[in-house]
Amino acid sequence: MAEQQAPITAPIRRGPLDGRAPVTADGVSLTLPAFAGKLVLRGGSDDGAFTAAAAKVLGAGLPLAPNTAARGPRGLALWLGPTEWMVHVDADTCDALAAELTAAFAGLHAAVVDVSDYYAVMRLGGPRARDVLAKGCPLDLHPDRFDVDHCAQTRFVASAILLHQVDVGPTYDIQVRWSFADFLWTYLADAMREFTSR
Amino acid sequence: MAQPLRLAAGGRVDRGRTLRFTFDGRTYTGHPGDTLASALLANGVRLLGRSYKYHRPRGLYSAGAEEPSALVTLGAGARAEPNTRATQVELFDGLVARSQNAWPALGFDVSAVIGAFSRFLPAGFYYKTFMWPKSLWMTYEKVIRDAAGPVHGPRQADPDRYEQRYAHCDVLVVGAGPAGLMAALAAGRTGARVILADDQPEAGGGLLTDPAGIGGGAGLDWVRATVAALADMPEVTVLPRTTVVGYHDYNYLGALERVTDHLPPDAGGNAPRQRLWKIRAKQVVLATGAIERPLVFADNDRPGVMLAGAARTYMNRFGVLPGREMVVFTNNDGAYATALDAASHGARVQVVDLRPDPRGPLPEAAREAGIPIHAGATVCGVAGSKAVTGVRVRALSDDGKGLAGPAKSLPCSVLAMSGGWTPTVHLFSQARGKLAFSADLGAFVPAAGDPLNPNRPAGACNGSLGLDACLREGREAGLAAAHDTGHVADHPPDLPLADSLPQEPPRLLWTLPAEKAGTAGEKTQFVDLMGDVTVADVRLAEREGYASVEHLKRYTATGMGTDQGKTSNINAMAIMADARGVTIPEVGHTTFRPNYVPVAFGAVAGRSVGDLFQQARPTAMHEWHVAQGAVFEDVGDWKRPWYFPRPGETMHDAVQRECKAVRTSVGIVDASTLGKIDIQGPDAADLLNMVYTNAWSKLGIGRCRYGVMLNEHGMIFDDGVTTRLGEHHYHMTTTTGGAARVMSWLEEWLQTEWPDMRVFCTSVTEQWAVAALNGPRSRELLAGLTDIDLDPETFPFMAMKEGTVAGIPARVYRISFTGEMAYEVNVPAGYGLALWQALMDRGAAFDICPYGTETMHVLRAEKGFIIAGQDTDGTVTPHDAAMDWIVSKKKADFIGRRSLFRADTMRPGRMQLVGLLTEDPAVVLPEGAQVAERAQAGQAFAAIGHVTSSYMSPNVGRSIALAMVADGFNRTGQTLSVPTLDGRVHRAVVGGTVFFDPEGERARG
Amino acid sequence: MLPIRCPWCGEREQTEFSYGGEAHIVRPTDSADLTDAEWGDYVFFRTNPRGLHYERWFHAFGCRRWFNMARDTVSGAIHGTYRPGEPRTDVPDAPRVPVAGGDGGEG
Amino acid sequence: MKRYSIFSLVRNALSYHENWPKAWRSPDPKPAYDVIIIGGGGHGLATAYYLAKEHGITNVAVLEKSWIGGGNTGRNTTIVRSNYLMPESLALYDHALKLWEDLSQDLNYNVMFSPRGLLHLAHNVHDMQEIGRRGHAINAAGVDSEFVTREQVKAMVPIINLDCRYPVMGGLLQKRGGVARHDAVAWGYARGADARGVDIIQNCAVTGFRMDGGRVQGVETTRGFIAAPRIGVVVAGNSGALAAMAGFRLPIETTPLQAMVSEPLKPIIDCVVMSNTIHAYISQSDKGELVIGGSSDPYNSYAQRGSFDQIEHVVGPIVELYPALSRIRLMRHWAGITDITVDRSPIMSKTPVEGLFINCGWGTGGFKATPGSGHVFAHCLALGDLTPMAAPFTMDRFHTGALIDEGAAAAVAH
Ligand SMILES: Cc1cc2nc3c(=O)[nH]c(=O)nc-3n(C[C@H](O)[C@H](O)[C@H](O)COP(=O)(O)OP(=O)(O)OC[C@H]3O[C@@H](n4cnc5c(N)ncnc54)[C@H](O)[C@@H]3O)c2cc1C
Ligand SMILES: NC(=O)c1ccc[n+]([C@@H]2O[C@H](COP(=O)([O-])OP(=O)(O)OC[C@H]3O[C@@H](n4cnc5c(N)ncnc54)[C@H](O)[C@@H]3O)[C@@H](O)[C@H]2O)c1
Ligand SMILES: Cc1cc2nc3c(=O)[nH]c(=O)nc-3n(C[C@H](O)[C@H](O)[C@H](O)COP(=O)(O)O)c2cc1C
Ligand SMILES: [Zn+2]
Repeated sequence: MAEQQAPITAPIRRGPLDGRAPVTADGVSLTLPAFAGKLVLRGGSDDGAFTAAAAKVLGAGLPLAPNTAARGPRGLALWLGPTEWMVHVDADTCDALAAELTAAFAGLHAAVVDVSDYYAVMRLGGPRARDVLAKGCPLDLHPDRFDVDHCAQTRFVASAILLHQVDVGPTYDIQVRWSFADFLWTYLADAMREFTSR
Repeated sequence: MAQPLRLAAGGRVDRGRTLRFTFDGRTYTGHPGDTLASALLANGVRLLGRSYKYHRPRGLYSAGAEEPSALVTLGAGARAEPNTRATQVELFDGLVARSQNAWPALGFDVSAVIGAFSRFLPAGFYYKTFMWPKSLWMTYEKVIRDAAGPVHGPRQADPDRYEQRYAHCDVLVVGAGPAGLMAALAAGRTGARVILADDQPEAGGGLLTDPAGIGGGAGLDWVRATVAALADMPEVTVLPRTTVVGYHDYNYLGALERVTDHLPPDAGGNAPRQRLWKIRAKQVVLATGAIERPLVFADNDRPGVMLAGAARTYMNRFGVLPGREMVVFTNNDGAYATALDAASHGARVQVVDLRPDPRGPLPEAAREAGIPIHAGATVCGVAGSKAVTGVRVRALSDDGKGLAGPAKSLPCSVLAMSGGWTPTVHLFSQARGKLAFSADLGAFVPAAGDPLNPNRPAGACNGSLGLDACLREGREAGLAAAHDTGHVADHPPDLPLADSLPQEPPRLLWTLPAEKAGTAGEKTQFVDLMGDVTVADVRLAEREGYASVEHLKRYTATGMGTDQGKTSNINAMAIMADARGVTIPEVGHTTFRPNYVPVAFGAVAGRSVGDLFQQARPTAMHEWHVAQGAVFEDVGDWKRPWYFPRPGETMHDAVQRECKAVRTSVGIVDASTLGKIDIQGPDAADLLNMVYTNAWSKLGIGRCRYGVMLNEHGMIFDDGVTTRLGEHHYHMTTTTGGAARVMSWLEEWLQTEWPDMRVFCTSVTEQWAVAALNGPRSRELLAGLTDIDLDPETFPFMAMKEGTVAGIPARVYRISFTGEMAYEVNVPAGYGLALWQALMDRGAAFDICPYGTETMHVLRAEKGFIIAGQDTDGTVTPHDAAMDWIVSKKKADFIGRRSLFRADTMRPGRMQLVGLLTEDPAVVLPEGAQVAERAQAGQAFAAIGHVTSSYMSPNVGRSIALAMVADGFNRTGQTLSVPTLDGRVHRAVVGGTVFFDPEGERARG
Repeated sequence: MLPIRCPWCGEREQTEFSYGGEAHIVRPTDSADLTDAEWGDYVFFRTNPRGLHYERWFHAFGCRRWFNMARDTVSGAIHGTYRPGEPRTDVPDAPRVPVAGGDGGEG
Repeated sequence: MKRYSIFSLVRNALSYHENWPKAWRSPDPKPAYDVIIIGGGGHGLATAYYLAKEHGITNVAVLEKSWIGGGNTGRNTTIVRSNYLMPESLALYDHALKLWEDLSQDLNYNVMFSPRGLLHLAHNVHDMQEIGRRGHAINAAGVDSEFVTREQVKAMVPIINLDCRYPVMGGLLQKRGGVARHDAVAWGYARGADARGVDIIQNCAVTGFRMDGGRVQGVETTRGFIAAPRIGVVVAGNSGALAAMAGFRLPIETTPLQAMVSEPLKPIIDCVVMSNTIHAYISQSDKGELVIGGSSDPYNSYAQRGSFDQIEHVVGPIVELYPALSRIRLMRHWAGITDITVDRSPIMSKTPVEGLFINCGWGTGGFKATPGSGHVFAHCLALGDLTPMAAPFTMDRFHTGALIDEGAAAAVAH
């Protein structure tokens, strides 16, 4: 039955925000960072075998402190919960890393789930980024409270977001579900309008 | 001069620029710095509106947020804004305002005749009448409704934008008068994060009215220096034009910033009209000041009667002399300052003081200035109706309850009165603070705060009226608040010296004797101008037993207007206390509730309206659906194609065509919205065994199984197919609407009830785009695009394989919601559109038909598959749904199991899911139609059930329906009646729920 | 809107959470032996106290963890939150007041 | 009782309203009554009124902890309708609606019942199915209800935005539905009951029950012990607390529900409009303010205050559905504490304590039931047993499983 036929052209992978032009305003801009592979790692913070296995593959320990992110040679790991991390990796190496992690977790109560397409990431940066975020995000983002490589799962108006501060700009990466991405982008762009001159 | 009452100098207005505005169509001028109220006053416009109930002429009463009288409609068309206090509107060029509640004209208002009937309209009169004849009530009511509202609202959509933002601070200071400024300065010096909000465009509070000195210089210089110091502190945010409107638990406060209201329409650029701040403060300092109290005497509502402090504000802040002939009527020293200032501007001033011998420094100064003082006397009448022309004054009896001596007439154009000051405790009280009655002030003052909402009242808000006390309390409160957030100042600000004159106590006479005795006199003594409530009304309420303060409020509507009784409540309570012969604290006060001042709905809604109201969730293939002209259905937040009409097709046509195509060739449906959960861990099967009714232990790897979830009541709440991907690895699907609920449900049980189960659940809903091929040719189609071996021997129904489809890594599930041979192709969402297009391209040869949810529903109904939420409704057990087969008899437990054995769940005769075939195959029963054993057209009947799903099925060649019917399983073969609202009664025969391919061969094929 | 301290993420606004009803209700494992009344009590009847209430919350927009909270249903005071399996929070006499400085998360 | 009428109003106007009698007395409690009703809300007062009027039992006291009508009766959005889905509820609420229709005349107190029509909007296919079922069920029972088209909705509510985020597809109209003046209902019943001899005792909180061998003997109150062999508890949000005093639990949780009013306007919305999908309920009072109700706060509370995010949750949808109201201002918002059952249906029941009856669980929707609830409950108290109309609503249903699940039809979206 395997009357196998190659597709005519290579399939195109798209994100929900593809083609969006950056939005800029005085002191703040909204852009699309490069597409990243995304893996959810599950395992216990207190399960030494798991954390060691993860650290070994990733080349750096998972961030165990709540609301923090840690960068390692293979990617960026963000704390999501006591048994859950999000790892952002180069899209091309994602499958391989997932396989390595799965292999390393053999025999452990741990899991690797590919969610690369589930979420989209947009980047909000500039001195006014905090003011824009404050229009929908209830977190206190004062630099004394939320700094570079802090992250938080929270909300922006109705959307559940994963917020990660990338630099002191401040620049934030905001991860959101595919189906909410367009809405969130539109909302953020609207929130920036105040800072545009006509 | 264009503005007859504008003073030549002084005040905070910029006389260098002239602004034009209209009121009731007439053009006037004013200056930057004016409010609409001050500008109208400067122009000598006194009559500003008509009262709510009696249409009495009304003018300006105050200079602030407490204004009960001068309500206008601002702007026009879509921007018309009714019920706007003229005192709170900053003047801009081109401002348009109209008076309210008057027709045809403010000066000649026909409804004013109502005033003549006022004696027939006491408080609560409508409860006593309009009952006969009963049939006329709706007519009466229409008249009442038309008469009641003061003004029409706009009918067009609001063109302006409103924003919101969250803010966090250590110390929020409300009010930028001397107390608030001092508090902000002190807190700011500690390095604490401070927000200072004030509802006025500039800081200063009472100092804008009272040119008292601070620190040896002018008070306003101190204000300027303080504001500048605050501006230099990076952690301090000063918000002018920002009213704190609500104080909610845990120091969560709402503040409305009027960002561009002071600018002409469209002059604000991209800034919003208003912004609602949602502030979480660790500590709050309430420096909201105090509100002056009116005195209650006959005709005290006439245009020209105003609060003494307001009169002074108009002079000192706005450079407007309220009138050249002024009578100041007071029970306290403070109002003498108004008299002195007016005299200094050349007005002829006299003072009427309730106290027999006022001797404080201010009265003495008035005496020195040659201002006549009528001590121990009261105003007992006001001359003039659309504007005050004079007042009648008589001596008071010693006890203050009667009049003595002859009446004197004092001509005047303005009567400035003061009954003392009421601390603005609204926010304190909203924050659950307890109030105590201060006999000295004659007002409720903050007594004990609530620990939930740490705050400190300071200054006049705290009952401390002297400027020195305001500064001192502000400083202490600011330092202490900052301290409680862990901040201490190295160099706290010094307490500046302030000019403060000692004052003698006021004479608190809550009602003043009238010349006419009893109700006749009391019915023009206004307590609440907004609601036209008089002393007579308050006494009537007492007489009739509406004597508790809350009944008083509701029976007379005192304090229920847009001003919420800021000037009137205390007087009403005091008069009730008098009527009842008890003290004011025994009467008590009503509950202070948000909003402190009314807030536009638009500001509360913020940007989440219109396109930003609620996300519309698209799937990865959405664009394609749109391009193909799909009609969409809202399912939860999702947009799902409902059907794909071809040109000229009705919905019916399209659905019939789609339905046929699926069963004859192949159809494709976007099933991406189904919930999907990745379940991993050694105990995963145990979890499934608990949350599903059937058994999961023996499911083979690569095999799929349908499951039903019950809540603990035993009722179906979701269903879906779960596939075993690996030894300890499952992929669960849920209904579209149930996705989030099921995910939380699993987590809830895992985390709270079975923490020892080793299972991880991860939502993967949108990771996967799903294109489901359904139809006899689906295998053929797919075969050309995949490397997966589709041989039914190795890839049978209810199995899953991984491979590529159209070159895309895919999981293909052989599951079917239509009863056809079907392959649900799951690919990472990024490839969803590519997959769909490839399937469509390839499918062209098979006449592939894209179909929507409606066709999906018809097809599944042909097979008798339920939709949880349509055929079941939260009262249906698996047994009721004819799904006994899915309930394991062997499992000792699963969620909801015990409930299946309760008396009522085992009762025979429950509603049960059956098929219904109408006698006339062309009749499609309306969904929801009720089923009867026998019914006659147009008559009520005992329903025994209802139609849950009903369609014209092109494949069965007739209409089909599913229904929940009492004792349905035992009625097979019975003919039941289904009356419809058009008056017809259809007959339908009860049968099984499967209408098509009862053996289920097609799906397995 | 309550400020709720997630035992993992720290203090967050209530809109990040969903409420899960009374805490510490153990699901009977011997349900088959229970009378209809006993079972009904478990499913439907709650203490609904005026005053101290032990209740469950779910950090829906955050770490997706369930936890318990002690709250006074009259005063509104939150006395503390704790993880499932931990003993009930001791309730001091005074309601909790936001503490000076550090109301951050654990990280 | 001196009757109210246009004539008495005119007559009293001539004497400057100085001779109006008290609408109800404020007697001191007697040591004992035949029946005590705890709770001076609409339901308690109506119960007392019908006990006296229909059953001749007049040695009755209504004990109210603060002021009558100050509970949910005085803080609700006053929507009156009977278009319920389940036959048991439909019967009960329509019984109430029929009493509403003559209530002003019966009480000789104008409760301003205004059957101006009540519209339920449908915004998606699921809503259409839901109103389809409800409309048919109601009609089957002989109660009025009609389906209206989108265009008819627009004609009834000109300021509505039919093409909002979830476009209006149609609606279900109950013409006999409407609103009434909440306070007047409490006061009218109080006056009517008082005139028939019932003692209405305010500022008298029940603090405990005195029991003997499983039988109730009377109540402890802040004004002393008061004896009665038969006692009805009608305290809405406080039902759990009273049940606890009597030693039993209820399948009820008490949660805040908020409502709000705008500044007054001339008529702009002439009927009551409800939308479940957009979460907005609105009507306009005779005084002109828009009365808007929302969804419950999600957690138990006895604090009579709710959180601001729930207010936002309601106002956003209002502006979405009625964009012209954006510039209209929100004047005041407040909360009541509602007694919510699992199946969203009330409880009228005997209790484990003999002689003690309870009427509660009306939750977010019992104002409309006030006359019916009082009427039926009075009958139960007079009889010492449940009447057929009350029988399905006992607490037993939470054991047998025979819930009357009004939330049902709106269950799950597919
Ligand atoms: C915001 C809101 C909106 C609503 N909207 C609607 C609507 O539109 N339509 C509708 O039909 N229903 C609505 N409801 C529900 C409706 O208000 C109630 O179901 C109904 O008013 C309950 O009346 P009641 O007499 O039982 O209770 P209540 O009016 O609450 O009366 C109970 C009384 O018992 C007293 N009491 C309590 N404890 C004691 C004690 N220990 N001793 C003595 N007395 C005590 C209380 O003080 C109170 O006065 C709404 C409710 C709220 C809160
Ligand atoms: N009889 C008298 O002599 C007398 C009486 C009262 C006040 N005063 C004088 O008035 C001043 C009182 O000082 P103070 O600082 O206590 O009060 P204040 O009146 O000077 O300042 C209060 C400020 O708070 C603002 N405000 C009120 N409620 C607000 C809210 N909800 N949101 C935002 N802003 C709000 C007001 O607009 C005002 O600007 C002193 O100068 C005092 O001497 C004198
Ligand atoms: C139908 C209805 C209409 C109301 N109209 C007004 C009003 O016009 N003005 C007002 O201030 N309050 C109005 N209220 C609210 C009351 O002032 C009060 O907030 C409510 O009865 C709750 O009582 P509480 O705030 O004293 O706790 C209204 C309440 C209801 C139930
Ligand atoms: Zn958390």
